[in-house]
Amino acid sequence: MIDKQIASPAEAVKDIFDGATVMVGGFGEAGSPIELIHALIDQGTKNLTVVNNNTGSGHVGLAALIENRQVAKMICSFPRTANSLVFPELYQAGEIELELVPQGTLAERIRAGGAGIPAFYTPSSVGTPLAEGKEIRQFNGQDYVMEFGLTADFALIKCRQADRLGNLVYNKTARNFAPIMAMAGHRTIVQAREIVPVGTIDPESVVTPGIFVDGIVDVGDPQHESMLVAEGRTYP
Amino acid sequence: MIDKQIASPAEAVKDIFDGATVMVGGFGEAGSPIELIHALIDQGTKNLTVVNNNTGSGHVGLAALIENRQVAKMICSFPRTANSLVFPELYQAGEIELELVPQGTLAERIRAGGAGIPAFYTPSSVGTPLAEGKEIRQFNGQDYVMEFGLTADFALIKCRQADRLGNLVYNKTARNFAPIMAMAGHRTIVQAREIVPVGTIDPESVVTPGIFVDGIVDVGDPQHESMLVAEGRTYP
Amino acid sequence: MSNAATNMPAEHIGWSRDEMAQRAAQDIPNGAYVNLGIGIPERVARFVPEGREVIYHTENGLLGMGPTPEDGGEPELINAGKRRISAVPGAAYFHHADSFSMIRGGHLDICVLGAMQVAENGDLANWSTGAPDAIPAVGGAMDLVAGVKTICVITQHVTKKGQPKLLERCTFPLTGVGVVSRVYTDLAVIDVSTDGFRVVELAPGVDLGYVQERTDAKLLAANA
Amino acid sequence: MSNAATNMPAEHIGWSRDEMAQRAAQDIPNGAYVNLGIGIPERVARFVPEGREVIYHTENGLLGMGPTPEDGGEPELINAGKRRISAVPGAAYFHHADSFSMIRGGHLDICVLGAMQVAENGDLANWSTGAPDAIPAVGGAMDLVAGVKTICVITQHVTKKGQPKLLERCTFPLTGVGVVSRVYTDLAVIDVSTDGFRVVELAPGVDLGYVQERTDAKLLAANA
Repeated sequence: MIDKQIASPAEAVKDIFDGATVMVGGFGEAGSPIELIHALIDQGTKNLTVVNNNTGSGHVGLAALIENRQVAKMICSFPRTANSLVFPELYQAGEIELELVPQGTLAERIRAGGAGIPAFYTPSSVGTPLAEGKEIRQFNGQDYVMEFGLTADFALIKCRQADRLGNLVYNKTARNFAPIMAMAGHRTIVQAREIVPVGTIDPESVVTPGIFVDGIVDVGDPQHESMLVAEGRTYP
Repeated sequence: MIDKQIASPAEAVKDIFDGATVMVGGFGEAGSPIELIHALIDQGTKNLTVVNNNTGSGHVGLAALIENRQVAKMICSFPRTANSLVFPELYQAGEIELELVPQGTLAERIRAGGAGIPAFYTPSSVGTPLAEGKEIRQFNGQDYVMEFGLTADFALIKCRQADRLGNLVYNKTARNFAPIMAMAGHRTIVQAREIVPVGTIDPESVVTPGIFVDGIVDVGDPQHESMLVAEGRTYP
Repeated sequence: MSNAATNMPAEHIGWSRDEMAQRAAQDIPNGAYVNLGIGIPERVARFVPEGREVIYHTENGLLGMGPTPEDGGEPELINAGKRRISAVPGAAYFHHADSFSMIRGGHLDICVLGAMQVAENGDLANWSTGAPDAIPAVGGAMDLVAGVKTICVITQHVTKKGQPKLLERCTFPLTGVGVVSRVYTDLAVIDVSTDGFRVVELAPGVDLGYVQERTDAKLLAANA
Repeated sequence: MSNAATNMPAEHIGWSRDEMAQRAAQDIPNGAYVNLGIGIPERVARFVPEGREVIYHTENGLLGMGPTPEDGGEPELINAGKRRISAVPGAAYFHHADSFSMIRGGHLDICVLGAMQVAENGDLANWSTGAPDAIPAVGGAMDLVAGVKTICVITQHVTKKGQPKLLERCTFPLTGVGVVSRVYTDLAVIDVSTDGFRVVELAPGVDLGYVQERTDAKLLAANA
């Protein structure tokens, strides 16, 4: 029998190694797998390259992972937001690397990586500093920039429901990057608000089929980043 | 108010012009928008380029459109199947053009066209006759072939449920090419088994958001190609 | 030209922020698929005339964005500005690659964005001043301007310091090349035409000369 | 070498079709994601040993394909061979681009295909004889061999006319270059090693010389 359930966040992240590339789901706090990130902080894995749209907020979750000096490089589209305190300081001190990617290009690179497409052309960023040094090519008289597919050693995501096979459905705009990161992660770890029996999720409504998922942890009552930030919480 | 409903298949296809490129949903009979195809036969539009995985079967639906000499060129992956009689004969007589594309490349080209990606690289077909004359490029020491995004003037597809905004859900493996053709068609026409009030389809389960859909025709009790073929039916 | 602006309290002349949003809203037709940027652009949704149904897209994965929820909303239903929102009946959720396929693939009709600078050739700069110590952040702006059929800008005509934002050429790093169709400022509605900026409409009490003084590019009159 | 084969009634020696499928099924581990080609490969699913849960993918948009339905099935639930199928609990439907993302992206573990020819370097030809008057048709074969982690072939060792199908080099147009890992024929199980074809297992009553006579490439013994 196939059973992808893992007992704890700590066990789920135990194979993540120093220097790994880790995709972390979420757009702001929506979809952020905060318990998995905290387990990664507990584990102390270093020198990570992290792919996320942002850089976290306050001193919890992704921001705390960065603050704990576990992240060598961020690949993201918008590294500063209302409550992002940690990344800007480290970046200005030259202590963390940044690869800035337009959000749609980031999404497409992740999707391409998961779909076995090594490179593609996009109109986004043509004529801007973010296209500098990249191949520009014309199709039908218009300029496009070549971008590379992006994969990761691990993807950490969050979902609303999962079954033991790894079929997933999400909650509203918390879906965001999770389905494509699940595709692009060589090992995809999911924290699920609920693990349901096989057959519960309508086959017509599965968003991430189990083939993209390697491990599932039950986190029934996840923390909310904005509430932790509002309370002034820190991690660890 | 937005209302994409159209009264009849005849009205739905009336803007399709001679020489148009038309994507037609379906894999074999599953998902084939047979009533829309028959309306196109009634209309007599000529010199079409049709994109479909196959070439139809028997003397109804897509096969009948080809038999009626309305199709100048097929872009497909598998132009012959058990009951495909029409295409092979015309092809061997040199009366219809064929662009043969591996199925996954066909799907990705359609998806790319709908997603604004003019070209991408794929490992499929490298080293085979289907890569001849195409650009080969190495990424990470492996060869890939460049393929172009594919769009169409029209897409004709079939779904299980639609609402007036054009949100769609499909039925089982009849989904196949429809969601990506809906993206790649400049004008996407849908025949729906059922048109339901807005709000009926769960926003988490919408497969094709209405933005990709231009017209919806209610075809409550669609014909099944295999039954028509078994009965020896022809069209018109 | 720009010095003149500093002598005037700009907030007393021309359109308010809501009036700018209201003016932009008049140009959004029934059935349009629209993406609204953070700030003044977000206000446009409040002013779309009765009888028009407009579908709002937020690039983090929702078509059918509704207004700010009265009950405070929920942390997993947010917009691109990370503010809590609602979803209208007939909404659809999707992942980021699908969302930007809508954008890049030319499926959205109108995007209304803020701007730091707009050039008379339609170039837009709205993500970075190019200052060496700034934290660069681009989000979805470059994808939106590259993909959406019509790009409109809503912006104050000049910066808080009175510097013109409508220029012959942008001096800040670009977001996109030749992408802007129309600019709604507190002083005027201005089209980017093949001949440059063309004033379509002036705010009440504002004349062409007044707007020209606050613009670092030549303005063409509507009927010129 | 090939002439010898025509003198023997091949169906009386070696494994039957079901036995070939059964042998291949032994090599499919628990938890594998598997795509089975049309013909003998389809039969593999019937023989997977008890206690192993295997998920079958059909490239027209279903993960979790089940057996032929006893009630005759329905026209909108079919497999890649366009035959009516069922779906198991825990199945998922998806569109063609997503389906081939699974394939091309390396997410499927095993694909079992038929073959016209297999070369000792792993080249596969299974879509066209290259005859000038043939209607070319490729389907998903090129995507499967390019993307799936392990490609296995099930085929009769020789053609109906007794011609070898395992060769030094394919003469038919290729489906993929160096893609085949293992071949299950009616006579033997043969790996494609860096040194060429290596016989892993012989069918009952068949010896290496017998297989070699029917093969147009050198066969290495299992322990060589």
